[in-house]
Amino acid sequence: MRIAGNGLLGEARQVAFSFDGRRFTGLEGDTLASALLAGGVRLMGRSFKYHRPRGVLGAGSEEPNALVTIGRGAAREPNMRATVQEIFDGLEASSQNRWPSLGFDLLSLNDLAAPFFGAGFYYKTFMWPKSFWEKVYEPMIRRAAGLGALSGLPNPDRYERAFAFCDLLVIGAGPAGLMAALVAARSGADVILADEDSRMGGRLLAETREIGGQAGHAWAAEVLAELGAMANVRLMTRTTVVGAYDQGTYGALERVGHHRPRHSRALPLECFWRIVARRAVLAAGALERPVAFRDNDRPGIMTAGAVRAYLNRWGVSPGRAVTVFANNDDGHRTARDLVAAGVHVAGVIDSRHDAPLSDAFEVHRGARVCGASGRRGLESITIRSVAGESRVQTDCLGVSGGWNPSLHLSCHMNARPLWRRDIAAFVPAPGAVPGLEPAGACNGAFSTAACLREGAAAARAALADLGRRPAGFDLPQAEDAAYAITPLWAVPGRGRAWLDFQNDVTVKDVRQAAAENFRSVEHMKRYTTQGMATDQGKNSNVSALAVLADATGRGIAETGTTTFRPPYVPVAIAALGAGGQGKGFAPERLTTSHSASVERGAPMIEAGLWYRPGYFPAPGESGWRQSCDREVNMVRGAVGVCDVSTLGKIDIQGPDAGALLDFVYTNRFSTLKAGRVRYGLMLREDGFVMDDGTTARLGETHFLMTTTTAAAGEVMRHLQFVHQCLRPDWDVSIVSVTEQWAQFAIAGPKSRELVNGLLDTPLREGDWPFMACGPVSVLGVGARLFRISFSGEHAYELAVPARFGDSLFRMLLERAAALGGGPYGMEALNVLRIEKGHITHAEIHGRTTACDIGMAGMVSDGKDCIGKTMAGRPGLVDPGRERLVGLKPSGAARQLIAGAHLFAPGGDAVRRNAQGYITSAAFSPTLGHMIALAFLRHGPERIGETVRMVDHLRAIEAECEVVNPVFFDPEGGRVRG
Amino acid sequence: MRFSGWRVIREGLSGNRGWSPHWRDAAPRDEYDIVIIGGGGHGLSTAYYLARDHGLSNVAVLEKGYLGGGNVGRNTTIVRANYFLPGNSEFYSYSLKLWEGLEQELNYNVMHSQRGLINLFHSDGQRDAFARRGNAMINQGDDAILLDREGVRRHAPFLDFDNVRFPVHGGLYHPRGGTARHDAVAWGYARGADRRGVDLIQNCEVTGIDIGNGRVRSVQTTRGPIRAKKVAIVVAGRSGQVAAMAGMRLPVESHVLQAFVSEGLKPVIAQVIAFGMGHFYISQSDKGGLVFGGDIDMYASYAARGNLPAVEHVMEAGMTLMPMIGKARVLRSWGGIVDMTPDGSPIIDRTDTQGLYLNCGWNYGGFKAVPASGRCFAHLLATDRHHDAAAGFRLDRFRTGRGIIDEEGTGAQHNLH
Amino acid sequence: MAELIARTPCAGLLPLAVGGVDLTEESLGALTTLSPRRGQEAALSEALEAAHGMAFPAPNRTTGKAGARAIWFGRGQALLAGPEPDADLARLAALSDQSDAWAVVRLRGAGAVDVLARLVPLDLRAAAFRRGHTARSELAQMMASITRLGADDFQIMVFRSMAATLVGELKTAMEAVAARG
Amino acid sequence: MRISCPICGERDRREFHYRGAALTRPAPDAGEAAWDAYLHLRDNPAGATRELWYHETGCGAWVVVTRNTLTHEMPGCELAAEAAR
Repeated sequence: MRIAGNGLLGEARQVAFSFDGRRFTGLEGDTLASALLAGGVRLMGRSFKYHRPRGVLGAGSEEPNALVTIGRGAAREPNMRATVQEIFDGLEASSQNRWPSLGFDLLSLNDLAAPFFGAGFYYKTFMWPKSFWEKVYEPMIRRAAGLGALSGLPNPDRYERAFAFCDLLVIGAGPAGLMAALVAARSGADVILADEDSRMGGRLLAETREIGGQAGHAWAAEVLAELGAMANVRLMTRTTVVGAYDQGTYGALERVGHHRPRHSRALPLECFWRIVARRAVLAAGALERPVAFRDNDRPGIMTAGAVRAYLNRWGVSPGRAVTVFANNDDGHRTARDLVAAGVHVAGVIDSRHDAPLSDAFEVHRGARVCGASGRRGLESITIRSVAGESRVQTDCLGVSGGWNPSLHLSCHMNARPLWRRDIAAFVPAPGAVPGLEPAGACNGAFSTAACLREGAAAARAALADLGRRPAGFDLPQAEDAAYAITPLWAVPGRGRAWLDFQNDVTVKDVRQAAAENFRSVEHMKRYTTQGMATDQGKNSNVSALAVLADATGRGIAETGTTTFRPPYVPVAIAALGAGGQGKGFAPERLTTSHSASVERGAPMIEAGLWYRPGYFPAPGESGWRQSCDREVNMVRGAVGVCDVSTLGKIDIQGPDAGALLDFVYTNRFSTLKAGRVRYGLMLREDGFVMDDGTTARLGETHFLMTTTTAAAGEVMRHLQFVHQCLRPDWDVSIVSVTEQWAQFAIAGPKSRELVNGLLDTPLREGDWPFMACGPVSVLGVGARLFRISFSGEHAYELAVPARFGDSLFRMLLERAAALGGGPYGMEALNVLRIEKGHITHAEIHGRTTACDIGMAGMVSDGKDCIGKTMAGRPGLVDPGRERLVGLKPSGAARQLIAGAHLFAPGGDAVRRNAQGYITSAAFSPTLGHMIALAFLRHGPERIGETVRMVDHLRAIEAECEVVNPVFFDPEGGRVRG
Repeated sequence: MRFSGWRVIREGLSGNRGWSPHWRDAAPRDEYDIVIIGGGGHGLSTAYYLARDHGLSNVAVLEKGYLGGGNVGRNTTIVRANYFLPGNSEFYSYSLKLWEGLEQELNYNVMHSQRGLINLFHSDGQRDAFARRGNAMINQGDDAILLDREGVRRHAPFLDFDNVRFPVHGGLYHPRGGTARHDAVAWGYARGADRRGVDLIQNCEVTGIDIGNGRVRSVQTTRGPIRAKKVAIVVAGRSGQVAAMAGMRLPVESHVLQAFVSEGLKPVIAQVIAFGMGHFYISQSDKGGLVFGGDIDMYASYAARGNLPAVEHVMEAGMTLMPMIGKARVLRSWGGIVDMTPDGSPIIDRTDTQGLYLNCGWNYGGFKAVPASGRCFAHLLATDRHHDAAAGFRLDRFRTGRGIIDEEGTGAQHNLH
Repeated sequence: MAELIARTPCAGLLPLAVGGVDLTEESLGALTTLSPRRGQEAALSEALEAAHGMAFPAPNRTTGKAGARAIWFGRGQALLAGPEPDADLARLAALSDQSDAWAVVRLRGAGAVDVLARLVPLDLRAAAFRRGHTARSELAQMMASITRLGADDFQIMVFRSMAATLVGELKTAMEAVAARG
Repeated sequence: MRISCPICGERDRREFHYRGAALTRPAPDAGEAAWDAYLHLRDNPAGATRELWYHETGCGAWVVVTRNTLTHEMPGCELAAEAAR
């Protein structure tokens, strides 16, 4: 219920929203949880395993119970914390993991079967009969498990990522964080202050304590106003720092759009920040922990600090007759604040015999809560003390088992926290994350004054590291009470007492795990699933550890903790992977002929990052094969044009350019004459083939290397490695010029005619022999012409500055048409090269040697080169290796297919008999049958033999004759003619 | 104690007070026939099969931390037999057959779920490579089905087929592929080994290996020296350090591989799906979390934690492939230390030191190997002969170039995977 | 007679204005990478000064002015933007014509830094990356050259083939920044 | 993770390509053992290591990074071309 005059929302606007279809009104500034509590709703969720009715436990992102689904359709968000979700007009929230309704959930039957569902029960059963696991048990378990549901539809929202840099990152804007940011900012440092909440101030917003004579929240507002006006400060609200990474990099999630209706699709829902900070202050505060007792999961039982937060910040009392159960002084403040607000406090139960007494409410010293009743909402609790058991009617119980510092980020680089007996809690280990200094409650300093003090000190230390003089400041006065606690983890007794609320792990489960020798804290966690729920054990790990320590007769420090790993709070995949959806996964590279190809209806297919045309359908053609066959015939019979700009082009210049090429290619280039081109083979240092291509000598000290499209980047890196790391003494420069040139293959008997139509000085018969190159002028534009051929035809490659690529391509096609030619795509290119036995990365797939592809002769004897030594290993020169051959069908079955394996005729198609496989296959319109390139054991020695091709997957079998891999024009007359 | 549904009910009715330890905490003795260094999946299964197949139970497993605390407890739980090169093919095929009876064998529910695995391809070239792989799987006697685009759509309609950077052309479906509950595998083998008399010794770190006259004599540990006739090194990411105690350098570099799990969600992904263009693989656990991962971080590391560029790349791959997972939230990430070999395939072999044996180099795929790795290694330890199924995993293959098993074709040298 | 028609990398894609930020295509004239020969670094710088009026830039810096600028372009490399390179330079450096290899855009206006911060892993704070500073880095996975021309004024270069991706990524970021208001 | 490129200053790891241990390439006739050691065998230290990275989307320099594989601290980074001399 809303308490008039309480809280910080003031005269806020009314906001209408719904929960499970029921309409509610809250105030602007409410979370869904505070608004529902104000509306009298206590039941907000169901637990994971037993489907127990649950209410809100806390008031922050660590909430394990009040998880809801927000929105509908593709935009719906499962597992949103009601304690974080701000309400806005039109917000639709619904409960989850229940059927048919939150109030009546059939799977709560599980709760009755709880004795059989103890820790690890599933490891011991569901094994018979064998086939039932996939068919019966697993589907049943899977349906029952899980919390919310994804929509199953593509994410419709925008997410983004960004980078930020600062001198000091302050994580958390409570008293310690505000003080640290203030000191650093006044000293001139670039400060980012990031806070998870929608409003900065931390616990100052939830408490009634004063700072410097004014209300804590007012002091916070004053500091924030000052910081907000400074150019060197960036305030990031709704931003959770979720991970600490190397060299001062932090990941942070900003909730940009969750708190408002989505008016603009351009507005990202979330932004994932990579913040690089030279120093950081961790001021993440602390989380209150519950105490385990029988049925301590009833809706209405929450942390005492959460009760204060709802009361003091949102002006809501979660109950009408509130009780408090504590083992420390802090819990008593809840009772005091409630009384001050006029709420009835039905008693404070304190397990300590020396607990402070009060005039305003009854204190049960040395007493414990040992039971709670009220299935869908708390009705009463049972108290046990030396005087015996008694019942207290109450609809809300605030529990304080002490506070756990939020030290999670300090563990992200593997540091283990330290146990402090005086506060019965873990604190960050010093130096846990380089450059990160903990301050305030996350460091175990729980009084307001100590927080301010530590925040200022941490800032001063950071400033000193940054070489900045701290500006003067006064620490304001604040409460500095000692924190008095006597640990109480679990109240002994019958029944189930919850530790991990969401995963339904009870004290009994932990004890049973210990009895089964899952005594290591990691074993216990994995066996019971303790701490593996959406809160990652924030509410329960320390208590569970204490129970385990007790069960195994060890101390807590000796028992150790599990590891906290990023992210601190769960982060949407869409945020971490922002930009990846759709086409954003990788840049798209378009050739200059892209538009013209698309206009002609060519399907564009991915080739690395590039797009290349598959084929160019002509009117009346019904499929790719028809177009492909026509294009092949066109090249063989007239002329074809193909954009080959995607091949890597590397400009290599300098006195040692020849030496570099000799070293990276197996064959020699220093002897190549200017104006000539040579084919080169490149090995990796392990002796296997890396890439191939042609290199032209443009001048005495100037070469132009061509790489395959796929390996362009790798080759560039390799050349730089060879130069910088192996031969830095060489005077050579290596520059990529791939993008400078639009380059077109012009292939076929009429290629010279087509080229000559464009050249300002036409080529004459006898000029430009095969493998010649040089500068030419195309319609007044400086260009380069290479007499090279991948198709096996008389062919050229013509390169012009890329700005003219589109224009030249269109012109070439227009003129080719007049000669009976036209464009050809990747399909025809592939057929043409298979006919000629030319290899691509289908053959040089990383496991083949020069010998395997019949190029052993290309490894020059007279010089060293990369890969030469290792290529000589016995296993790489074994003639029994699978080596390149051609195949053609020799039996009744005429189909060959890539990916099929080869066997001796009559042999079973099993692994032990496998002799090779097909890498490339195509129908050759030139030859009128299918042809294939394959790797076959002892291949070249077996020309003329018959082998059996089997493709189990597509049920294709054929007898094939082993032939020379050059199917067409093996003498090369056409290419030279 | 034999586990069964009746047992669960009987114990439930009597307050679950009758459960006993799954294994003893053994104290180290002075001497064993065989000392296994490393209490992970491979070490525990080796111990189990030494006792089961060869009757050798004077065996100790030394674990510096807790059993199953290494990669077997932090992986993406995928079990498959879809390799295509000789050496790997027969081994993983054998391993999958062992998986298929593991629950009954161990009397422990490791939740081996043969839900099917789909490797997607995105170009004709990839299709051909996967066809070669699928045919090799069938040659080996395993199962494979080549799916076209519509075939993939029937299994996984939620993939982005229309507006995606690398469209799905089809997939190689491996119906017997799936997942298992990783921790349970370690625990099941531990319990089985323990019941057959093997000593499982936790919190016992090996600090030295004593060798005399070319023969292993004993190991030094934080709990004192232990003599052994044979010593087996099965320490995954720590292989380099432990081998160095025996004066060896290995063809192994240790890297960090991250993996991720989302919050629990109602069932949405039925199979295991792997994305060829983006080093991304995903399945949904029985608890409802999406379990997924990608490539290694690409730098040598023992930190067991990764950095953001690798994280972001995995998430981008997920978003382009199946944008319906965008609103699932990553709950937890972790990093395992993986022992990368030059060719990406493992080593199960003798060493030049008599009595010293090596099982390492599982790269990023050791989990599915656990049953066969242990069984083949046990065979080698007990008989000094290589098991047929693991005869290809020789240590000297890099030096000689014979039998290199480079599934990815990225090179038999480091950091090209 | 037929004539080849030139087309710029961002033809049909730009200009673009979203919120207070403008994105336009730049035409810088000739682009030539200069890689000094061994030991000729100083001589090249002098020759560059003599021929084109600017020194060879130090790493991460530019020299010259609009119309004739030398942009540091990576290890041992500068990009001469504007004039055709003086023939004399070829004695001292390897020259590669890159006039058509790069898509060059200019991002201007309040919020330009915020737009770039969504795409580029560089520290763009005014004190760290001043006017005249340049960097080789990446923009949404694309190799990029980024130069600060003014407080809210940047020149961005990526490979020509990626012009559409560049514009798409910048547009998305510009919209997101504008939507935040 | 950030790497201090000697030319560009501190940059995000995503601009770099990793190669691995910085080793000296043996002479062609150094023998099988030397080549095996160069290409395959690794110290693989849990601690300080010298390794090669390439500032691929940055300045294009190959650098030798001194890094701790346990903590990822990087006390040093120099140009490979200078380290090799």
